[in-house]
Amino acid sequence: MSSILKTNAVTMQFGGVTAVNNLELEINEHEIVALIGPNGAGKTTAFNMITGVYTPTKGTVVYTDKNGKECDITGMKLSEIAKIGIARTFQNIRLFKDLTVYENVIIAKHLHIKSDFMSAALHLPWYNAEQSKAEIEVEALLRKVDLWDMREEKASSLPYGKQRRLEIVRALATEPRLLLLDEPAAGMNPKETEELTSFIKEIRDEYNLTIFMIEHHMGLVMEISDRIYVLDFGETIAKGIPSEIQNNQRVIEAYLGVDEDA
Amino acid sequence: MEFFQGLLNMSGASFAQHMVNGISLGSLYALIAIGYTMVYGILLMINFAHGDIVMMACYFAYFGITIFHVPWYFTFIGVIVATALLGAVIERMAYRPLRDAPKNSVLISAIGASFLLENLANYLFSGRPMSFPDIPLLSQNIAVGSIKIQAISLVIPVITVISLLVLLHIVNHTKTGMAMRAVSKDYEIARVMGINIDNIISMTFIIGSALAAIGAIMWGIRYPGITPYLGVMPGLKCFIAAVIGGIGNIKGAVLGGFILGLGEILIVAFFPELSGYRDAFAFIVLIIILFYRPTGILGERTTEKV
Amino acid sequence: MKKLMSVLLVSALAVGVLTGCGGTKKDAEKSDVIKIGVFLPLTGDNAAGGELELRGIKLANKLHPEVLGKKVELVIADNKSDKAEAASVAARLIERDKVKVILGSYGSSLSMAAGNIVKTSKVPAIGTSCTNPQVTANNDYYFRACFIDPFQGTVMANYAFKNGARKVAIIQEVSNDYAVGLAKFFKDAFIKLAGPDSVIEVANYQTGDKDFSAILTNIKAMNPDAIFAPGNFTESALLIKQARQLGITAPFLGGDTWETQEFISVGGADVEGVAFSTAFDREKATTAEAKKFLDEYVKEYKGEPSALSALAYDAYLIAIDGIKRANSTDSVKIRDAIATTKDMEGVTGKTTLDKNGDPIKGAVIKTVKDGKFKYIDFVDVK
Amino acid sequence: MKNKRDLILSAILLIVLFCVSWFVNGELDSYIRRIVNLCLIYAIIGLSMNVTNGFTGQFSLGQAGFMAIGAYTVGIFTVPVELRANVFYAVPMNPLIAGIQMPVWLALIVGGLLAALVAFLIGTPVLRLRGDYLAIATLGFSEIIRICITNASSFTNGALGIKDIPPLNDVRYIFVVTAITFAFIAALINSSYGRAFKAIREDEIAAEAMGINLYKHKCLAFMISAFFAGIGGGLYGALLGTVDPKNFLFTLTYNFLLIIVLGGMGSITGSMLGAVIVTAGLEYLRIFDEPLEIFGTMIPLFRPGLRMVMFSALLMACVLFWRHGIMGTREITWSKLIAFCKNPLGFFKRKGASQ
Repeated sequence: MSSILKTNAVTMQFGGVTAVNNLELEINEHEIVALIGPNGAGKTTAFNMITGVYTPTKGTVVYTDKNGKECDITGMKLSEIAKIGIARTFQNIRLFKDLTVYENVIIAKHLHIKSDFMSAALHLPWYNAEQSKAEIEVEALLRKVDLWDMREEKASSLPYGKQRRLEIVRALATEPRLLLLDEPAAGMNPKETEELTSFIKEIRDEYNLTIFMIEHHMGLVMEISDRIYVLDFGETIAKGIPSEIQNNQRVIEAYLGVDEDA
Repeated sequence: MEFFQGLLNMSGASFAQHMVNGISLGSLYALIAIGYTMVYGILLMINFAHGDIVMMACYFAYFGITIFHVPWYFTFIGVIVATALLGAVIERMAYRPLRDAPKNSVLISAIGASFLLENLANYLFSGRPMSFPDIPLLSQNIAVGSIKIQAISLVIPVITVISLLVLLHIVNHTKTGMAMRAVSKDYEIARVMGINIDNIISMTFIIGSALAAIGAIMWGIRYPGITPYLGVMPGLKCFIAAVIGGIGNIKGAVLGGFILGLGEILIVAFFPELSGYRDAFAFIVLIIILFYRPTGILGERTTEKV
Repeated sequence: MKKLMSVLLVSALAVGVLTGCGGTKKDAEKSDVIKIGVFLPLTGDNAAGGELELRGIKLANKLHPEVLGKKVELVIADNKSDKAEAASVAARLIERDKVKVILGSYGSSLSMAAGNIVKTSKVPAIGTSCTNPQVTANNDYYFRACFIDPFQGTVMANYAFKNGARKVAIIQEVSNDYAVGLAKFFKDAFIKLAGPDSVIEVANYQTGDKDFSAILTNIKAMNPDAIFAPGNFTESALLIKQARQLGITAPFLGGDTWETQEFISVGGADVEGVAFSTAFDREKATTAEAKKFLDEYVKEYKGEPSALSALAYDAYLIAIDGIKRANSTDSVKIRDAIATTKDMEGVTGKTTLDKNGDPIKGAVIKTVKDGKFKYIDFVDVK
Repeated sequence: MKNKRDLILSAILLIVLFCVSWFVNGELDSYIRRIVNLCLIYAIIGLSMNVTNGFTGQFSLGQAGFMAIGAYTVGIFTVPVELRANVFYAVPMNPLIAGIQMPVWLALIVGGLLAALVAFLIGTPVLRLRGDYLAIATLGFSEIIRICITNASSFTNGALGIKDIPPLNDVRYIFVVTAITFAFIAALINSSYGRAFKAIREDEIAAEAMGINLYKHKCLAFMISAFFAGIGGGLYGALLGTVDPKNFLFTLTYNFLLIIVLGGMGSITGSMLGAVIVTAGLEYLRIFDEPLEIFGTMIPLFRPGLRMVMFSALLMACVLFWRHGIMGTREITWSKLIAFCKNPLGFFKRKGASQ
């Protein structure tokens, strides 16, 4: 299995505070990797460094594109990251609230539209071709994840679980190879979580994705992830397959410790 | 080189005079900018109407002294009170209903308020300029060697510093001030903590407008022509001053005011050819500052949470 | 619900426009009245001038209410000191109110905005105090009652030279067409008199500026014999005030806009002794019409009439005179009659229009003394 | 299928409207013509402003400046060469441009392009700003543009302004330009780029995560907006027949702000409605400026100035009580119209419910 994403000793400091210290990740193609840890461990910061929201204070992020070429994407713009095939969702859902489900998803196809705004505005043939292609794909996608019936609904009017799902679908629509999910199960009831679990597996195989996710819901994590990284106070305190993590002393301490405080 | 003629043949005397002019103008800008920055600091919105509140205050003073013959010191107190009330009313009418509305709506409402005040003044007092009552004590001239200065120009910086200190005291050492700072940080939390947001914000507007009134009086004595559009340019420039210094930061407003005032004077002093472009100067500085330090000279940088 | 409201609002307004705003005056074609349109800035920057002129026109209408046995009805419209407005208002006066002649406006640019409209719809217009030569230039339908800037500029240049000024500075309100035009003509004329480098500085300020200390300090260092500062009376008054504060003693010269009470009330003691050219003064009130005007004006409005009122009064007289001689209510005929106006006795002397439609008349030079405008001199056209 | 129907209907409407404009041009008096022309021109500028403020959610107040650029381009290049000496009597026209004369349509396009170019240059520093900072900065730029025009006498004739612009008040001409603008912007908004703009309005970070390059798209929207503002300004100048810097004070922008707020930020058809209501409305309100007599007694309230008070009060009321304007972000579509015709009351009930 060949690696798709590598981080070499990336560190993020805000003023004096070190949010993430010497993080060494390696994610291989077609894996589902989870990043866990107590609150404030720096998980989301790690995500933000990978997706170019923050530029790491030091260290590099290396991505292997579909032609197997390694490229340094440290501090690359978020939009560029999306273009090379890394999509992400957000901890606090960031949908285009006032737009319809359909619009939300088809917007994601914009980065595959090659024609310039003039030909788009004048609806010239080559643009129309691209456009209808996009429409077909979106329809297929929405039918697949059974959101098609509510395509005309405003995103904000969807039930919570569906909103989470829509955000993932929107990310999928950018046709990524690596998908980063930031707490996809947050705030879901057991049933929704069930669905989510299978949904993630499903899309991984369907679209042949690599998935890297932050998640608190241990049930979910243990069930689907191939490997797990554990962060605490910005340090990587453990990594390995679920069974190893489950009975890793430091991890337990980290969590129990937090539990006591809480 | 002809262009630098201004630089070359400037005598010490005129340079000193220019500096004096600059400082007196700067302190005037600073005085009005404080009001701006304070409202922004709490509400995080531009009170576009601030300049027009200044204008209204000038009219109040005019009616007090010229029409009703109230002695000026009483009038000024009255003006400050009246203007403070006006500010509160504007807040109540134009801003409170939009407390939870998107920022742009508030901005539009602010523009609307300023536009309304101007047209109202135009309608009520007609476009004909009125002369701000002359107060000999303050408008007399004082000569220091070859340097001429108006008494008021000496008073203004003092007033500015006083208001600065008073304001700093209010904000940092009083209960209201603490509440204000709480509100400016996050008013949901403040609300939860049992602070009455509406009162605090009204308070902010009252203080801000009172400052505007003081500024207006100083402005009127220095430049005694009152028209409905009097407030527009000072309004814009003082806002710019506030932004330059770091909006929301009271000391910054003063700093910005002086930078702007001195800058405007000196640009004309050194490059007389550019006198026609003088008003553009403020905006150019604004844009440069926003480009290199979006939060102004003394404003602290902020990063967005994702 | 809102949508319903909106639809209602839309239709209401639309209907309003087609009926209300247009048809407010149904009696557009009553045969026993002749309508004269008046478009003046009654709000905005130029409101002061506009009001003074309106007084003159109303007075004239009071004293000369009839022509050809018909009643003269004034249709007064405000152009907000704004060009787009001026154009709409002019069109409205012509099309809606069917006026035969238009009087106005104070401010050359406002008049110019209406220029095309009066030209194309063939209704003569008589400018009251728009002194810019461009107003009547290649427009057969625009005339005026006031002298023009080239003449005014020359007059002031001569005056300055006569009083011993050899190097002058010019401070112009660079965003004001009137000021820029006048400054140019003054400069040309003065250079002709006193040599190429007699104008030592041309400084600029924008309309609405309040602080002039910087340019004034520069000029003080050059210490000119006189300062020519054409511009709005408010700005000019503040300018002079600050000049005196900075200890500039050189006399200030200006143009006809200064002759408003506001100029004195804002400028106070500091504007004493300035000199400016204008069209009219009691001292030169030679004609019988002028006497009548003065008495009536004082009765009606208390206080001294300004040249603006006098010019507006004359504009009305020119119109009436034209209609009388045309002996018709046909705008084109009236226009032809006005074009041949000769020795029309008005308040500001006898008016004769040249081929451009500009009057050939002299200028009065006034100063401010003890808070009043005071006659100094009269300069006739040579 | 549905699409085809809409196209045909739109085509028909267009033809009908064109005939109307033909009628207005031929039959109605020049006052009505002027109002109609102003409506059309304001519609163009309202639309242009809606592209940035309404669809991309970037609150810009620079419209007056871009209009000025367009208006001056038309002014400078369409004045007949032989008249120029007479127009530029204070400072002779700069030899670089003294000889160049263009037909109006060309001047309009050049003006639009110039405005777009300026927008591009301004965009670099300004578009990084958000909310009120952006507003004040763009406002600043429009003032800077005006001040430069005032001072660059040899090109713009400074404060004296440009006179003798061949007047353009043919309603058909202006209607066609408006129609093109409307069609172009409508098509753009309904294209992938339009959706990208909306995405930026809704959530910049999410939009970026969707691979949308913020700066590129904001700048694009800003330039398109400027381009049409330039065109609109050009027509405005040609309609007046004379331009000077005072025409383009930043307060001019407020008119268009009212138009888009009233019509609905982010609604094309809304802008059209807004333009008509505001322009026609302003004319209508004129009766408030005229003295009013009821039973022979003067109502002192009615005197010059009241109209503008009403105007600004309207803007306020609109923001306070009617934040989404007439259309909000919705559009009048053929299907809605048809639904409406089928069952007017039910239509509004449904709408009422959905709000």
